[in-house]
Amino acid sequence: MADPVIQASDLSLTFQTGDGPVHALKDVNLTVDKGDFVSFIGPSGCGKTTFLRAIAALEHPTSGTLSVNGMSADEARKARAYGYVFQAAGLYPWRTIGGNIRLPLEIMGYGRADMYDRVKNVLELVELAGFEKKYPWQLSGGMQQRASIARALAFDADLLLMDEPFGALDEIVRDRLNEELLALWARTEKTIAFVTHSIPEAVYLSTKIVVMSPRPGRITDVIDSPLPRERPLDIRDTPEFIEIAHRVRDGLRAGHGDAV
Amino acid sequence: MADPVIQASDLSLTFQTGDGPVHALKDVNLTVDKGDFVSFIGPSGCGKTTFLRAIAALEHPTSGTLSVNGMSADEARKARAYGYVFQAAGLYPWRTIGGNIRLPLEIMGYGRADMYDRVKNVLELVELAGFEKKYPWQLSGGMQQRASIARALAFDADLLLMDEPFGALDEIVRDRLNEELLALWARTEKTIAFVTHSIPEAVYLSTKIVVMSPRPGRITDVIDSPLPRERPLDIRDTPEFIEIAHRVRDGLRAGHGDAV
Amino acid sequence: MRRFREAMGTTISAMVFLPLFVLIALIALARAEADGGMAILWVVLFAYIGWQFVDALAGWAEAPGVARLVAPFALGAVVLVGWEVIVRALDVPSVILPPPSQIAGTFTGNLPTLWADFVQTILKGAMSGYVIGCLLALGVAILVDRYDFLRRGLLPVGNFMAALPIVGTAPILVMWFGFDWQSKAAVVVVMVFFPMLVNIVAGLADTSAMQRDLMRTYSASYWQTLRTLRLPAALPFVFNGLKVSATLALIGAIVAEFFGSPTVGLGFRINASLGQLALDMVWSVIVVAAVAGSLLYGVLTVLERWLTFWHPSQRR
Amino acid sequence: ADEVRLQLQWVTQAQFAGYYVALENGYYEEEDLDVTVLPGGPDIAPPQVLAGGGADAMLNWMPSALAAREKGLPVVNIAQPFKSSGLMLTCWKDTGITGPQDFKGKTIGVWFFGNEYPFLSWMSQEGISTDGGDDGVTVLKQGFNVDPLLQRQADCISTMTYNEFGQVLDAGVSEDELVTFKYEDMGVATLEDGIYVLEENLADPAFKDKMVRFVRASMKGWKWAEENPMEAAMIVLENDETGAQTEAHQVRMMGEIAKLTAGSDGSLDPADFDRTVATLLAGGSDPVITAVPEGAWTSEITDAALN
Amino acid sequence: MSARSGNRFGRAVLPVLAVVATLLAVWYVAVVPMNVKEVLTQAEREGAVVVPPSAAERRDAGRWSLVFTNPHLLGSSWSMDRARLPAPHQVAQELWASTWVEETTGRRGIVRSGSFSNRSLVYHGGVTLGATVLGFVIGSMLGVLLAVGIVYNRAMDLSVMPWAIISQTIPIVALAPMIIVVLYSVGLSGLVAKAAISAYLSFFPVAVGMVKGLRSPDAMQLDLLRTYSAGKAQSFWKLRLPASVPYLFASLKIAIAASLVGAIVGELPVQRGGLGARMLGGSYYGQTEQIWAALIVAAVMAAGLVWFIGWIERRTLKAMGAQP
Ligand SMILES: Nc1ncnc2c1ncn2[C@@H]1O[C@H](COP(=O)(O)OP(=O)(O)OP(=O)(O)O)[C@@H](O)[C@H]1O
Ligand SMILES: Nc1ncnc2c1ncn2[C@@H]1O[C@H](COP(=O)(O)OP(=O)(O)OP(=O)(O)O)[C@@H](O)[C@H]1O
Ligand SMILES: Cc1ncc(C[n+]2csc(CCO)c2C)c(N)n1
Ligand SMILES: [Mg+2]
Ligand SMILES: [Mg+2]
Repeated sequence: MADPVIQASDLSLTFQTGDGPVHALKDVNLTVDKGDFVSFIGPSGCGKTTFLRAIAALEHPTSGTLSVNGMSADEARKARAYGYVFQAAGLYPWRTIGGNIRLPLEIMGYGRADMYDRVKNVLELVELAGFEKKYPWQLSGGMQQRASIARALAFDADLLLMDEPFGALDEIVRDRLNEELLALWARTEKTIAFVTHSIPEAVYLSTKIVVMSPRPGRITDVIDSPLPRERPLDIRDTPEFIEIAHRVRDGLRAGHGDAV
Repeated sequence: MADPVIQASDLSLTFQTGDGPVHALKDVNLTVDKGDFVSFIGPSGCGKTTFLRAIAALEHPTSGTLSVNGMSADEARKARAYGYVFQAAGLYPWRTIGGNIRLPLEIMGYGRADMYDRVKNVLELVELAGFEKKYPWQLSGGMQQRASIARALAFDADLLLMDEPFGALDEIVRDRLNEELLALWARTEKTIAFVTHSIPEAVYLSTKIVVMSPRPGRITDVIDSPLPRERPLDIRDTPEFIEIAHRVRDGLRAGHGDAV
Repeated sequence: MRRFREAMGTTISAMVFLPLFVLIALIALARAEADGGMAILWVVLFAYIGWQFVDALAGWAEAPGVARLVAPFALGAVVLVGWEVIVRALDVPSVILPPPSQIAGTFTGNLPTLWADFVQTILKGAMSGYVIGCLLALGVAILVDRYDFLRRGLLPVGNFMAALPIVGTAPILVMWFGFDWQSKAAVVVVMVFFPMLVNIVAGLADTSAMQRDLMRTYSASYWQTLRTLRLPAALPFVFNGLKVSATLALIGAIVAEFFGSPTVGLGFRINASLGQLALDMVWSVIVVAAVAGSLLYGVLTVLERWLTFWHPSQRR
Repeated sequence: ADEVRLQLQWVTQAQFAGYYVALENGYYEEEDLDVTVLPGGPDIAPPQVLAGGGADAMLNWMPSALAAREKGLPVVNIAQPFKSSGLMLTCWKDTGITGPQDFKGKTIGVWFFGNEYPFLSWMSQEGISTDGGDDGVTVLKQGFNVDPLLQRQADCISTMTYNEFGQVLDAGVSEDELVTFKYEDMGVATLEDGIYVLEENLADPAFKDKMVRFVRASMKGWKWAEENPMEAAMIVLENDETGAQTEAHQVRMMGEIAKLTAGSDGSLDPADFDRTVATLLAGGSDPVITAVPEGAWTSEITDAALN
Repeated sequence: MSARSGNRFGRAVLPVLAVVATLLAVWYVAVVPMNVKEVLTQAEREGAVVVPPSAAERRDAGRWSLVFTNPHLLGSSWSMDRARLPAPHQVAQELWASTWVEETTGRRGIVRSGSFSNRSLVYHGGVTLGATVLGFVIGSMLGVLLAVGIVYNRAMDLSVMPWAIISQTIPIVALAPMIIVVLYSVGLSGLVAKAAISAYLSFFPVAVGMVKGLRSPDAMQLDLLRTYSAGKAQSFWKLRLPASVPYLFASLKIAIAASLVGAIVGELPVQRGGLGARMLGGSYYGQTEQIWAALIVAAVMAAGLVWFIGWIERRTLKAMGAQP
C-alpha cells in the first residue's frame, strides 16, 4: 500500500503564553491513509484545531515528527498539498463567489482558461452553479460554507482539512451538507481530516474517529467505523450507529473531567 | 387550576419591510401552564424568536390576543414578570460577573443586603461561586452563558424566557448545561419557554414541544412529552426518546420544504 | 547584516549595535565642522546603524516592552544627530534652521518665559476650552441622542460648521472675546465641540439591539439605561474623541494667538520670535507644545486603559 | 536681463507703489532687469527670506534689520526711499491721554514681528514699564486691523499715517475724538522701508551693478508715483492678486506715502541713521541693539545710481 | 415613490431646515447685542441721546442692558458697516456680490474679461482648491506608504508611530510662514509650498486609518493565504488592500478637510490669492462680511470635497460588491 497521507509520531506542541506554557498537543501518534475520512472530536481546548493547523504547517510542533504526503508539513504547504476549510466560510466580501473560488488559483498561477473550467466544475460539485456572479452576502450561511468548500477543492490537493466547517449552521442545514460532503468524498476520493464537536456528525461521516482529551491535548481513542461507505441519513437511527456514538461519548466523558 | 402563564389566541405578527410585509407569526394559539417547560423548535425564520419577543413585549402583535400572568404582555414587562436569556450571553464587559447579576437588581431598586444575598444564591445555583469578581471575558463561553442565566434568575420572576441560550456552545458543555437547567427548573418550579434548534435538546428538556414552520410562521405540532420529569442524560438512548425525536423531526421536515 | 544578526541572535546583536550607534554619533558630531562632507557620510552610516539597531530590537522577542520603549528614542536620536551634523556641516544660517544643541540651550535658558507661556496658552486657553467644549458636547450629545429630530437636524448642520476653518473663525472670536485667554478658549471650544459630539453620539449608539432589549426586559428608565449601559459603552468612542480633540485644542489655542494676544503665550512667542529671527526660541516653543501634547495624549491613553480596560482593544 | 527678486514686508499696497510703478512703466526693463516683486504678509519675515536665498533684496524697517544684523544675519541698507516715519500711536481722547506719561495704566496695541522695537525704545526712554500694572502699560499684540481701538479693547493702537489711521476715520470716528502721537514728533522716529541686501553679496561687482540699476529704476518709480498719485494707486490695484484693496483706500494711501518719500532721493542720510541707532540704543535695560552697528549701511549703491 | 420621497423629506430635510431656521433666528437676535455698542456710538455721532452718554462708560456696560435702555436706536443693527456680527442677509449679499455679481458685471469678471475676477470668491476658491487637491494627493500617498511600511515592518511600527503622533502635536499651522520661507530657500514656492502644509496635515489621518485597515483582516483570512503559500505581495494586493478600502475612504474624508485647512493656512502669509488671503484681507480691513463669506465658501468647499470622496467611496464599494 502507498505511503500514509498523514503520519504523526510523538508529536507535541506547546504554546508559550503569559500564564506559562499550554500543552496543546502531547505525544500524539496517528496515521491517516489515502482515502480516509478522519474526524477529530473532543471537548473545547483539546487541541483539535492545533493538530489540524500543525498538519497545515500553520503551527510548528515543539517535538516529534509529522509528515504529510511523505514531506515535512511546511514542504507540503509550499507544494500546496491540501485545501483548508475554516469554521467560518471566510469568503472575501469584495469578491464574487466565482472570484473567491478563483483566489487560490490566481495565487498559484493557474492559466485563465483552466481557472474558468475549474471554477465551473467545483461550483457544480457543491451545487452552486449559477451563483458565480453573486456576492457572499447574497447567499445563505449554508451556501457560503459550500462555496468555501468549493474554494478548497478548486486546486489539485488530495487532502482536505476541515475545521468545524458546519459549526455555525443549524441542524437541518447541517444534515443536508453532511450528506453532500459524503457524496463529494465518494466522488473525488480525497482524504479528509474533519474537526467537529458533534458526535452524530463524526459518526455519520467518518471511516475513523479520533477522540481527544485536553490538558494536555492527547488522543484517547481511535475508532474505526464499521459502517458501510454508503450512508443514508436514516443510518443514524440504527443500533450500530448508536453503539459507535455511545463509544464516542464514553471516550469524551472519560477525557472531559472538570472542563465546561 | 390556576390561570395559564401564557395564553396566545389567534396571534399574528407582521413586519413591514422594504420588500413588503413578512408574516413572522400567523394565527398562533398556545397555552402554557405554570411549571411547564415548553420548547419551541423549527427551522430558521419560522418565528420562534419573534414569538418569545412578543411574550416579552419586545414586539407588538399585529392582531390576536396575548396575555402573560393574566395581564397584557406590556403590563407584565413593566411588572418585571419574566427573566429573558438571549442566545449570546450579552454580559456587560465593564461589569464583573457579580456586577452583571446585580444589574437588574439595581435597576429594580433592590436593597443592598438583599442584592448581596441574591447574587450569592444565584451564583451558587449556576455553580459559579467564586467567580463573582471576574470579568466576563475571563470566563469560558459556557460559564458566561450560565452567568447570563443567573442574571435572569436573580430577581423574582416566575417565568423564564430563553432564546437558544446554548446555541453557541459545544455539544458536551451543552449536555452538561441541559442537565443543570433541568435540575434548576425542578428546584425553582419556574415556568420556562425555551427556543432551540436541536431536536435532542428539545426532547430532553421539555414537558411540551412546540414545532413551528415558516412562511408564514405558525405552529404545526404541539407534542406533550410522556417522559418522566426526572431525566438522566442516558434517557436519550431510550426508544421513547427516539420516538418523540422522530415525531419532531417529521414535523420539521414537513414544514421545512425548500429551505437550506 | 541580516545574516550576521541571525547568527548572533537578536539580544546580542542589539547589544552590539547600541555602542556602535553611540560611537558613530559621536564621530559624526565631532567631524561636523572639521569636514562637512565626511560628516554627512558619517550621518548616513549612523542612520543605517540606527536602522539596524531598531530592526534588531524589533526582533527581540524576549523583551518586547524594552523594544517598544527604546525604538522611538533611537529614531529620535537619528533625527537629532542628523539634524545637528547637517546644519553644522552645511553651515545653514541659524535664522533658517538652528541646530538642536542651540535650541536646547535656548530652551533651558528661558524656562521661566516658556513656563509663563505654557500656563497662559495650555493651562488657561487650551485646557479651559477643552473642558468646556467636551462637556458641552456631552450635553448636546445626550440631547441629540434623546431626540431623533435633533440628531437628523443638528448633525448635518454641525458637520458643515465643523468645516469652517479655524483661521477664519479665530479673528472673529478674538474680536468677540478679547485678547486674553478667553478668546483662545472660545476657539478651542469651537474646534473640539464637533469631533467630540460626533464621537459621543456614535458611542451612545454603539450598543447592540440585544443589550437595549435586555434593559427593556427590566423595564429600565431612560436614565438608568444611559447610566448603566450607554455611557459605559460610549467610553471607547469618547476617548477616541478626547484624543483627537486634545491635539486640536493645543493647536487651536496657539494659532488663535496669532490674531491678537497679550504679550505672553506660546503662539505669541512663536510669532514674536519669528519676527526677531530667534528661531531657536521658536523651536523651543515647539518643543513645549510637543511635550505638552504628548503628555496630554499619554495621560489620556493611561486613563483610557484604566477606564475601558474591558474593551477588546485594551485587553492584553 | 538680470533677475532681481524683491521681498516686500507687507501685502501689495500703495506703501510699495514705487516698485510697482517701475515695473509697470518699464523702468526696470530699461535697466535690463527682470524684477519679481514678492508680496509679503503676516508672519513673513523678509530677513529670513533673504537669508534663505528666496530674495535678492528686501524692504524692512531699520530696527528690525539692525536687530537681524546683531543676530548674525549681516544685512546692509543700500537705499532709503522713505525719509520720514509714518508710525504713530492713535488713542481715544476720552481716555484722558494727553502725553506719553498718561500711558501708565492704559492698554496699548502694538505690532510685533519685528515692528515692536520702536515702541519698546520709546517706552524705555520715557521710563514706562511694558509689563502692565498701574505704573506701566499693558501691551496687546495687535492683529492686523483697527478693531481693538474701535471696540475699545485697547486705549491706543499702533497705526500708520497712510493706512490704519485712515481706516479709523473711515469707521466714522472723527479726528476730534482722537489723540495721536507720531513717532516723528516724539523724537523717536526710526527709519522705515529701506532696501536691504546681504553683505556677502555686495562683494560681487555684478550684484552691486545690478543693485545700482535696481535702485535707480526704483527711485524713478517713486518719483513718478509721487507726481502721479492717482495713476500710481491704479497700478498698485492692478498688481494686487488678492483683490482685497479698494481704489479709494489706495489713492488716499498713495497721498500719505508721498509725504514720507518726499525729500529722499534714495540715499540714506547719515544723520537719520545715527538718530535711529541712538533711539534703539537708548532702550534702557533691554535695548534693541547693544552696540553701534558697523557697516550696516552703504552709500556706494546710491552714489553710483544717482550719478 | 412619492410617498417615499415625502418620507425622506420628513426624515432628512425637514429637521435640517428646522435647525437652520432656528440658527438663523438666533443669529438675527444675537446681532443686536453683539453690535449694540457700535450702533449706539454711531447714533451718538448723529446726535441722538444715548444712555449712558459716553462711549467710555458704555464700554463697561452690559450689552443687553444697553439694548434695553436704548431700544429705539437699534434700527441700524442689521445694516452696520463694520459689524462685529453681520446679519445673515449681509453675509448673503456679500456672497452673492462676490460671486455672481462680480463675475457677470464686474470689470474683471469672467463675462467681461474672459477670466475669473480676482475679486470673486470663485477665483479664490479655485486657487485654494488647487493647493488642497495637490496637498491631499501628496499627503494621502505618503500616508498610505507610511502605513504599508508600518504594517509590513515591525521596526518601523515600533519607531515611527510614536513620532507620527507627536508630529500632530506640533502647531504646524502656526509654523506655516516659517515653513514657507524654508521652502523658498530650497526653491519651492507658491502652490507647492501651500501643498506641503496641506500634505503635512493630511498624511496623519490616512496613515492611521490605513494602518488600521491593512491590519483589519483577521487571523483566519491571513491563514487562508498561508495555506496557499501566498507571498507578501500577493497577500497585500489580494487581501490587505481590498480589506482596507473602507478605512481608506473614511480617513480620506478627514484628510481632505484637513488639507483644505492647510491650504488656507498656507495662503495667509503668502498674499497671492486664495480663500486664506481673502479672509486675511477681510480681517485686515475690518470687513467682517468678507470673512464670513469666505468662511462659508470654504465650508461649502469642504462639504463638497467630502461629498465627492463619499461618492467615489460609494462607487468603489459598489464595484467591490458591498451590501447596499
Ligand atoms: N496561539 C495560541 N497561543 C496560546 N495558546 C493557544 C493558541 N492557540 C491555541 N491555544 C491553546 O491551546 C489549546 C488547544 O487549542 P485548540 O484551538 O487546538 O483547541 P480546540 O480543540 O480546537 O478547541 P475548540 O473546540 O474550542 O475549537 C487551548 O488551551 C488553547 O487555549
Ligand atoms: N425586525 C424585523 N424586521 C423585519 N423582519 C423581521 C424582523 N425580525 C424578524 N423578522 C423576520 O421574521 C421572520 C421570523 O424571524 P425570527 O427571528 O422570529 O425567526 P427564528 O425562528 O427565531 O429564526 P432563527 O432560528 O434563525 O433564529 C423571519 O423571516 C425574519 O426575517
Ligand atoms: C505681522 C505684521 N504685523 C504688523 C506689521 C506692521 N506693518 C509694517 S508696515 C505695515 C503696513 C501698514 O499698513 C504694517 C501693518 C507687519 N509688517 N507684520
Ligand atoms: Mg478549534
Ligand atoms: Mg431566533
